Amino acid sequence: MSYTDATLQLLSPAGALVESDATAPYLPFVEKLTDDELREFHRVMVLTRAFDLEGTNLQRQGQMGIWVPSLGQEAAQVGSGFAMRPQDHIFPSYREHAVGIIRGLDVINIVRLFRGLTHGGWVPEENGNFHIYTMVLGSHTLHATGYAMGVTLDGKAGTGNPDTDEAVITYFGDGSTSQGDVNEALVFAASYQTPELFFLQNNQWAISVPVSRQSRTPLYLRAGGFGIPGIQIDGNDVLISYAASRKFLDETRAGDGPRFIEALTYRMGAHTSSDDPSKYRTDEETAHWAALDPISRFESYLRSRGEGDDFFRDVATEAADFSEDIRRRTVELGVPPVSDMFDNVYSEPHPQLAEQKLWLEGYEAAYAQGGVGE
Amino acid sequence: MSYTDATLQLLSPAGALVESDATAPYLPFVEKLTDDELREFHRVMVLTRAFDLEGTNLQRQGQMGIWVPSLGQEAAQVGSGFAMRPQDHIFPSYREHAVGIIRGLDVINIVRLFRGLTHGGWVPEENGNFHIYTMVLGSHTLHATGYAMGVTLDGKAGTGNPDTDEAVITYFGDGSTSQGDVNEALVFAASYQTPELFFLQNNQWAISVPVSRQSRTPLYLRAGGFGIPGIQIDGNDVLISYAASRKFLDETRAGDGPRFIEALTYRMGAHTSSDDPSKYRTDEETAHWAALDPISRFESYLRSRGEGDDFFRDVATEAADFSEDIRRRTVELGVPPVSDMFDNVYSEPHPQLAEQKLWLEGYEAAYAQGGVGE
Amino acid sequence: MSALESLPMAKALNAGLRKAMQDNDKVLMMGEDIGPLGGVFRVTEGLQAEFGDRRVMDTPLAESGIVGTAIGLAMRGYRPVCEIQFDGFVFPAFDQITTQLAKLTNRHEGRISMPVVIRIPYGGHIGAVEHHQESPEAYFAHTPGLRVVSPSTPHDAYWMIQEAILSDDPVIFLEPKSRYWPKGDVDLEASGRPLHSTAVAREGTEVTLLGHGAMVSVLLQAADLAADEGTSVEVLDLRSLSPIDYDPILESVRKTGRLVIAQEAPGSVSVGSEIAATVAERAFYSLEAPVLRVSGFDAPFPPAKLETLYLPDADRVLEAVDRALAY
Amino acid sequence: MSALESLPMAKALNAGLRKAMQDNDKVLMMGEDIGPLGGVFRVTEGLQAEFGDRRVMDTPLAESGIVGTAIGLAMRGYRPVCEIQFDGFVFPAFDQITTQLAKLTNRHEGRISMPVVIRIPYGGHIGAVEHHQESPEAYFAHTPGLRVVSPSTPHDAYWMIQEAILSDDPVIFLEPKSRYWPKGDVDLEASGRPLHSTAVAREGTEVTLLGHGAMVSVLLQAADLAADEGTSVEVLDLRSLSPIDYDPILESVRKTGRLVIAQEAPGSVSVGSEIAATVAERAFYSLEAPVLRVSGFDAPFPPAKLETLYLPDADRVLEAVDRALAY
Ligand SMILES: Cc1ncc(C[n+]2csc(CCOP(=O)(O)OP(=O)(O)O)c2C)c(N)n1
Ligand SMILES: Cc1ncc(C[n+]2csc(CCOP(=O)(O)OP(=O)(O)O)c2C)c(N)n1
Ligand SMILES: [Mg+2]
Ligand SMILES: [Mg+2]
Repeated sequence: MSYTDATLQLLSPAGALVESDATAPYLPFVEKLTDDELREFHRVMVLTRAFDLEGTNLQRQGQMGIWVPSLGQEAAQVGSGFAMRPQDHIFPSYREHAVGIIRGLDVINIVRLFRGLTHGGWVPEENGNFHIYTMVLGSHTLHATGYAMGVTLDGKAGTGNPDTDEAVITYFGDGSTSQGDVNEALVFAASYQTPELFFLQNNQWAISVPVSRQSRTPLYLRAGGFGIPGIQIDGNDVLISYAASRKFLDETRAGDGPRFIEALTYRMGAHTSSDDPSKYRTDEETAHWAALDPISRFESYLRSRGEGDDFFRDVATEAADFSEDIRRRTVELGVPPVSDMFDNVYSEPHPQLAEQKLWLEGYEAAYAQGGVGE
Repeated sequence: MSYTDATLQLLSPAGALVESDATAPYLPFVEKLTDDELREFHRVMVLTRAFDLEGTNLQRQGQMGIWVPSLGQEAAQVGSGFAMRPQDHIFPSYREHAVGIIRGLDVINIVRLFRGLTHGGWVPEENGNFHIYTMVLGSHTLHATGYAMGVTLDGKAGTGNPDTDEAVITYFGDGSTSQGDVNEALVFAASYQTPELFFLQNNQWAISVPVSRQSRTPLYLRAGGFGIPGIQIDGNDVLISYAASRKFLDETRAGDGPRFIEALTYRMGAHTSSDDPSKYRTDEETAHWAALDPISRFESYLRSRGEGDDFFRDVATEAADFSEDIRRRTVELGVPPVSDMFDNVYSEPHPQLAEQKLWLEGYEAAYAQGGVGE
Repeated sequence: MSALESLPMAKALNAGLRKAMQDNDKVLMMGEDIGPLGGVFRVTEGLQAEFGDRRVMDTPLAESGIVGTAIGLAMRGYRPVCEIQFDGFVFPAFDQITTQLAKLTNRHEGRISMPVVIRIPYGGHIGAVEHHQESPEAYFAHTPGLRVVSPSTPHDAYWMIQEAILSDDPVIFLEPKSRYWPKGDVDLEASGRPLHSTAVAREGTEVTLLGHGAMVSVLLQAADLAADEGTSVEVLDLRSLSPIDYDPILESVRKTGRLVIAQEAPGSVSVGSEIAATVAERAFYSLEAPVLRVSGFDAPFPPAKLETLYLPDADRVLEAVDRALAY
Repeated sequence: MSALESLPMAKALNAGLRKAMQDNDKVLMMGEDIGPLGGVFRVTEGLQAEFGDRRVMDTPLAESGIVGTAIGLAMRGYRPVCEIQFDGFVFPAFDQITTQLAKLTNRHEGRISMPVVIRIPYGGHIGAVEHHQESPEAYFAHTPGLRVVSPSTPHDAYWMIQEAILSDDPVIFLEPKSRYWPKGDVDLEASGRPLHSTAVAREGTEVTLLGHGAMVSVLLQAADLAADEGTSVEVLDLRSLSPIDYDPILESVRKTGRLVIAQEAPGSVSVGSEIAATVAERAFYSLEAPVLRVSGFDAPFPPAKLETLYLPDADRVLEAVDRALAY
């Protein structure tokens, strides 16, 4: 699947601004962006890619059990990530590393997750309201909707003040749109008119299954059937991702009801480090999308605006340091205490589990062998 | 919710034929109907209502544990029921008594179900391919879709011969549209382009919950978002129910892919005999819909075509006999054998259950007391 | 001095829910037909009128959606109480309950809590159609991260629902629907015992009977009949299915040497299996007879006209008591 | 004479599936990524190439949809084999499995059959993320209408998958994913035993060890270690979790007087609980020690780095053996 007529784009693959009737409602959001903000877009996309490549290497070297790359999807994530306001809450799937970086998440926590030290890794409160990753596809979209229902109950949306009104954004993939939960989330969101943006990253594949198996009609149309306005954007264009997300987030936080964005992008890497894309997709296809790479496209745009080599060199250097830092801290990560297995299950005391914990401690003490490290 | 501009109607509430650009594609199907066929429409609607009233009485008199009325929805069911061809398969919810009658189901089996003698009551093969009722809302729509996938695999659809090509129709309610399963059924149907008609009876209520809680946009639009053509019809107009179903069934059996119909109707009675509508809806609303009664509307139409009193009297008499017969056979129904509890669970021998059956038989033999009848 | 009021369990639950909503405005009710209708069993009757439709929500018809959005509301600081209309309709929500609700605290390394209560009317004896008479407790009692309780009396119902709502952990609250209507004394002043405790419903010396929910009244009936025949039977009300409070059970078994467990659910891989296995292990030297289980058969709950044959009754319990005594 | 071939379990399953598809063209494969990719564990590798994408279907990404449409296909006369990608992802299909697949034959008064197989790679030992290492067998073994089996060797895998597909009842087919790769001899001529039978994996006299799936190799390892210390241990491979073939278990226990059950699943309300309860009842006078269970803890399966502490290993099994012998 490639772009349709309906696909909104602010930056051509060559990096030129697209001014048309279709883009008119979105250009103003971009015009408001300062040079520094535009530089930030580039900077985070590059940092994210560096983190991603480092993650892939670390996994290859056995430092992580699995790695889930975001390679190729940086524009969709960075644009929407910068469109959020501080008070907004994000319910990601498991690939939104760039959004985590934007929200101030220390990404070593993502490493902790994929290294097998934790099933989560962080709490949203301390990390820019960036919630933890969810592995059961689509189930988090209902959590996002419920959270947004709570925002409404608290009267924290629709007051007309964009600096305090809260919005919720949830990310999910093309394959996940087939899950009952995602569709039920659309039902509840429409029914309760939640302040919520559904952000679909259509990266063309659900592991080895093409999006055409999930739907024969563009997925942004799905939302309309539930009474939710939806649009389709070029997900490799960071500017439209920003502008469309900013527009929809501010509409939904203002009380206009939920919104839906389908960002057409491409998973340039494997689904995860365990995957072998050569079994199901062609080099031609990958090459086609490589030519649409979000970072080089935006770099051309910045250069066309007069941005010079120094900036790009500095960002590259920072990215190298960033990777280096991650690598160093990764190999230093210890193993979690045995108590994690028991103490985190319930918020209140649980005699049965306490007993089992006690038994294991006694057993471990008695038998030197067995246990961690083995 | 009442009719929208999009609502297709062939018979005005007064019973006059509506000829317009909108109805043009549907009128030909009606013009092909013989007088006898039109009389059949009336006859089955009246028989169904009689059966329904008898069911309500029998339940009140303790002859059934519960009754699920179809009162008010006769036109939606009879029109679509007569639109089917002999080879078609029907996956009903639990309210489609009229369709059962049309397909040759001995409705005493519906009584057996609600009397608590069985969880099913019949097999489709021997009852015009009318499958059993499903109580878990929406789950049967996936069975219908899977069945329709099988029709395609068998090459029994899309050959171009409407007399042998098979289609599948599934019935469900407005509340059920919120279930994940119904939406997943739309995903699979669109993906595999099944020969299948989704027939939604929007009777305005899910027990005490109005359809506005399920959706703020007309439900027929839901289908379009999945790439499935959908229309909204006046469900109290038996002619449009017939014409639209006939048109869509023949399109889908011809291989054009799934179709969707939303029939706007009204549940004139209680949700079930256990329900108390006075707690949640007004007499005004019920009166409004009573004025749109499907049977009297169609009777006016027939009379306008010259149908005389004799016919209507004969049908009334037949309906009375029909009820009388049901009543007689209901009170004569015995209780199922204990063995039903064990022998029907598996198709192949199951030692564990056989053992438990043996134990119960021995126990029952030993202890006179306990068991059925008590 | 304590204020006793005679109430049926449905009204006791209604009073408990009202109290919980008055005490904490973060408490919400969600479900199908719980608003103007007051629930198909009228357990939430009048609550929407009193607290408004923002705190007592008739939701769209989707159980996964109900539990999934309740989770999101809990993340926002609310304490949702979800009503599942009937036992058999909890399964569309099973993924949200087992992979999300039960595990989110653990997934967050214990740093968030999930105060969500899921109320489920369960069990037979009401002659209803399929999916309306089941006992699904085993599925939840096997799932780490959940707490599972079931009251057998109006008094316990009034207090346990409030304690469940106060719990910072998810609680599956099983309401024995056949017990909704019989009245019982409710002490509005004091609960008398903690949420997760087994209670002695009747003291005895020769055999211990254990059950929960609607089975407790059956066991008490059996105890009466046994007494007529000169057998002294102790009856325990399990109350908490997860975690299980074993001390009173073991104490009783050490005294009587015999245990019969009764439950409506299919016996295989059931809560009864767990208790039988654990008691057989921990009271190995005290048992004079094997722990016997009287359960629903390993078949789907039958059509209404056969339910009396499926459900354990006093006679079937006594047959097991006789077998236990015969060892 | 019999044709022996040395195969890893994944390839044995692949061969069994191919054979079943060749033998009966009503047999279909459905699932996520089972086509060109051959499944994430390559169990269906090459099947789509050989049988086409109408018989080996990559479905939309929805487990309830997969099982629900498989039910419809079975009603049409097909014999679908569904692959659930990982144990933790079966729950979205739980409603279709428990309220529909398991009950439709009964609902039709025994007049239709439901020949659907649901393959689930399950269990730990592979260091994966959450939802990828669970053992959900208790949920299915408690559900009337289902059959539940799990092979522990490539030979059993090859035959049991074919027997499951031949069964006219729904079968939950649990594949111990950590055993996909080790090779074992497969006799392509004869199965040697029926689907629902417990097998003696190693004969012994003093203690009986019982387990299924990946646990069997752990038990055999424990038996070796015990032998070194002069203890003769019998190892039973459960193979069928529902129904359970008790005769070989009771026979063994009557001989050894001691039973230790090992399983990866949380112990509470588990298959191990059921067997412990039943054996304690039926072999009451033969048991010289209580039936002991070595299980996963009643906590969610932990992060990979802690899995060796969660999963029963030979040492933990032997600790229980020592306790059993100490009685
Ligand atoms: C309920 C569920 N089923 C199956 C899986 C296994 N799985 C993990 S990712 C994936 C594909 C997801 O595709 P998509 O939604 O498009 O997201 P993407 O990975 O492409 O970003 C699958 C099948 C899962 N995690 N959850
Ligand atoms: C999964 C599930 N949840 C809840 C119920 C209880 N219930 C039975 S009918 C009903 C309302 C159904 O409304 P609708 O789909 O509009 O069909 P109608 O009864 O109006 O024909 C409910 C909530 C059920 N049967 N199944
Ligand atoms: Mg994708
Ligand atoms: Mg309705």
